[in-house]
Amino acid sequence: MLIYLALASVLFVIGLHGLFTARNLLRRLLSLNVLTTAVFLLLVVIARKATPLDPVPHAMVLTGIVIAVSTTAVALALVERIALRHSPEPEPSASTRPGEEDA
Amino acid sequence: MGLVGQVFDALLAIALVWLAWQATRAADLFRAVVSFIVFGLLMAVAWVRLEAPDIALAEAAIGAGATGALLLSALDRLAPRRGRSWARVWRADARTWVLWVPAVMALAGALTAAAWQLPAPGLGAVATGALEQSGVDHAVTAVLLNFRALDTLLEIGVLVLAAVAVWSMGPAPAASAPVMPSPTLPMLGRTLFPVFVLVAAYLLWRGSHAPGGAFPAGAVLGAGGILMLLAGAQPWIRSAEHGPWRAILSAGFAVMLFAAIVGALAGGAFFEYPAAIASHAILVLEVTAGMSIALLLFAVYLRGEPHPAADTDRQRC
Amino acid sequence: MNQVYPFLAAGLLLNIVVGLVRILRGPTAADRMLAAEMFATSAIVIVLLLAFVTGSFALVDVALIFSLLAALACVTFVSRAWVALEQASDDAASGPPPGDRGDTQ
Amino acid sequence: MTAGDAAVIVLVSLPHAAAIAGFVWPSRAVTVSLISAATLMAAALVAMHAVAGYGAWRHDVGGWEAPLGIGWTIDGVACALLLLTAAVGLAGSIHHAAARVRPSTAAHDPRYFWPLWLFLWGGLNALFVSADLFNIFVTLEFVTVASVGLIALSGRLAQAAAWRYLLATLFGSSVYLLGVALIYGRVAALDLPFLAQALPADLVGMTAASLVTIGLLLKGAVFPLHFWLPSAHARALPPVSAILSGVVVAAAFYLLARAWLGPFRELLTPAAGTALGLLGAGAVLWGGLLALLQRHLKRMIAYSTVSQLGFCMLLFPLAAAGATQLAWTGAMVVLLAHGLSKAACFLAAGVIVRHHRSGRVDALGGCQQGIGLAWFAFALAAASLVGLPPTGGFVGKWWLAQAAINSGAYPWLALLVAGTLLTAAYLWRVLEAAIRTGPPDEARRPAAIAAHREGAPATPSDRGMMIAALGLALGAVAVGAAAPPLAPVLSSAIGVTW
Repeated sequence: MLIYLALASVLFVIGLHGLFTARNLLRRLLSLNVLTTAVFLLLVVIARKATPLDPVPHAMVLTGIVIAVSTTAVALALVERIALRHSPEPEPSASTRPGEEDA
Repeated sequence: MGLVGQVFDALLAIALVWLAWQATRAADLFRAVVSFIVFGLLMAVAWVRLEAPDIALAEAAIGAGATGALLLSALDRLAPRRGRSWARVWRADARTWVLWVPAVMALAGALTAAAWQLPAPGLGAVATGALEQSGVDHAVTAVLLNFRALDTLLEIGVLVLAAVAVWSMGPAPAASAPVMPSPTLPMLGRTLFPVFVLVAAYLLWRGSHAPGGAFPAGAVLGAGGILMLLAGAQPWIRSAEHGPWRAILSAGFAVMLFAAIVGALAGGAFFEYPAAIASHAILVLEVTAGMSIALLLFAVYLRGEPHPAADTDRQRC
Repeated sequence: MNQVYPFLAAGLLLNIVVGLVRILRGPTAADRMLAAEMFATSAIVIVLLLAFVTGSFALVDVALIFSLLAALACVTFVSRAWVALEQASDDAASGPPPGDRGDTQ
Repeated sequence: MTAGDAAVIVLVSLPHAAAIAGFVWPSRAVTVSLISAATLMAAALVAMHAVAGYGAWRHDVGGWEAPLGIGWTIDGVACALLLLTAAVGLAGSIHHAAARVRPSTAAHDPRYFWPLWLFLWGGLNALFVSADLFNIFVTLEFVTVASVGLIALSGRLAQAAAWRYLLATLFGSSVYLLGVALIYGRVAALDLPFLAQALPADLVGMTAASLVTIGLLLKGAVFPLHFWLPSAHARALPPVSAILSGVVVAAAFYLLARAWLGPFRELLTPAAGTALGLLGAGAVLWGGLLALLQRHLKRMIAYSTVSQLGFCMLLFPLAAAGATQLAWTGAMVVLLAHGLSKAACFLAAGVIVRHHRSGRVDALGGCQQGIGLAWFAFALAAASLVGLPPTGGFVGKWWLAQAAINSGAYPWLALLVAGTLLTAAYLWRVLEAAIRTGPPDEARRPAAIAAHREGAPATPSDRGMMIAALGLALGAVAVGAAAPPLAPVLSSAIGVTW
């Protein structure tokens, strides 16, 4: 178990480091995901240490994974919009909203 | 597994640390994303080692699968840039090695030590004791859909909310034909999609008495939808305001909310299913939640509001 | 026979660790993606071996999902990311594009 | 099921149901939203009445008791914040419905406002009643995604602000969850009142407490972790700014207060209290100073949020010094009065900026014809923010000051006075600009805009928006009258040790 605890803290630190030093938006998002995974790992180790095996942290991590994918999706959508704004030639599909022609 | 097990864990930890480092520091973005996908894959193996097969299923399906597809697809829109070369990253960081590494080691060590001291009493016994009244045999499913059903309701809510938020940011990028015109892709999609559906149904059925259940099932089904989309199928979710898709997308959340309120009206608390019908109620919730998760993952993957169907009017509020 | 399985699993994991070099080195995006696919295959076998060692057959489901989702990652790569990345590396080969400041964004 | 229980279930589930309805039938969204907003207000009043009449109670969700299941605690503070959310939500709904943003003129996609708005409301309601640390994490994420969606709605400039907000707050969530994991590993419980009995004040408890606190400080934008707030709050639509500044940030402080006076009560030593109080002092002074330096009205109001929440942080040093109950009621009244008046400020600013076609403070002079009500609402809200006598802001700060005097903590009293003066200074700058008859730099402004501005009559749309702002400002004043008799209700909080 100790090795997984150490892994969790190393992953936490890596995520922290990436979050604060990376400049690229996507890489910061990946760092944040690594950070969250480290916390999940700690929860699962706690569940494993308990006797009998504790299902509650497992359920918490399952909930957390779904939440993480939702927030990642929202963040990715934001990153894409921000990147499009900075790119020299925006894609034509993004500049016309549906229904804008009847405005 | 004894010593071999220790070696296995150590190798796994080394690989995970290396991949995490790559995912956050790699010179080019594609390498970072691939590292992250492999990171998710090996995390699933770690969950298996930690006797958490439910999480392994979810991580394999959602963490590595759906997130990986999302990230890879985002790459083609984020104009790929050449990063700093690896040597330069190494050299630029050399200064910080002296300063940061000791601090970081201390922090990691302290965290590990603190976590190692945890007595971890756990709620295993309490949960097992309550399992009989929960209506399912598998403890994790019981926690998710009965003991802590409110969390699950709000979690599906977050997914619905994510779909609404992503759609609100603008239209989906034009459904471009696959950049590599290949006859294999549509065929692959047609062949694999039924398998995805079959596996999803199987996982859903397993959920009541073994690891599995709505979440991995929904994720697998959603991944199947994404596969069809990638293989060149037109997205079948249309943004018609009065069409069925928006209602179907929010159905899982609505049904759970409805179940919670019915429980309250039946004289109990919010989400209190009468013990007699608990197992049926949970089955219904699982099926709708699974379907809903599948469609929502697909909706989020569209990365914007899908284009309105050609035959509906564009009336707006 | 069962005694061999842990060794096999550890050996396959070692295989993955060594294979990580391909992700680092590339040289092309396709090499990296193929390495990832190879890891997925190895992970499937590892999980199956663990299933036999621990006798918990729920793990077979995990392997099943691995196999399906590996296909998804591969298809995403082929249909979405590959050409964009190849074009970018062609640009880089024919001279740095204007305004390319490396990692900054 | 009692009326109180029914009211709470309505409060938690109706916004979600209405949000789904608004998503599925966008053309009916306005009607559905306004009806549910009014219903939610009524339900919040019923819940408050139930607490005042029969006392606080616990609702075990799913019928499962504490360590295994999730509990709701419905007590005085929770109901006060539910009421605050309902007031800001109702006024914001009226404001947005009255603004009648047409698709053609909007920078954003108007069909998505209502679902996101109602989801945010529902998430906040679920947050305020929840007594479970992990459930609070889920509701926090819910609120985050809804807030980010709402901020990003207001156009391209806001998207960068939304991104910074999202990253900061997701990081806060992860740190919070790490703290929760440590607590769970220590005592295998997540329920706040349960933990108040069970959590020992050892090293693990201390680490967990600091992690939970850092996470919540990030979400509450407490100095020095406030960097994300001003641009996010200044760039959003007026009702969105109102609810973010008035309620969402307050939610983080509410959780901090419940955690530190509940499970972490033993850890609230004078040193820990002083550390938290110093963060508050930094927020009051730094936020106030920056508010004084802002050129744009909405940015100034946003910095004022950073500053005003600093006052609430004084709860911790004063509670550590022994004046717990007085400091608690004082901080909660400041929180409520701030929520109402800050929301009123943002809603009024929405009208003012629309009328003058400029958000710059020095361009606000000149003809105010037709928007007098908006200025009246702004002035009333400003009076409450400063803490002039009959208002809620006054009562809250008075109780905080009394707590400081009772416990002999005079430096905090000095901070209260200094912060009040700073608040008066930056708010007076705005009001003074409005009173000025002629804009000082007429020549510098494009002639077309200047010509358009003069004598623009108030439209019915303006009137609806101004009434919404005025209602909130009057609420902030009314808190001053209602707070003294309701003080015992406010200090009914399950799981809080005095």
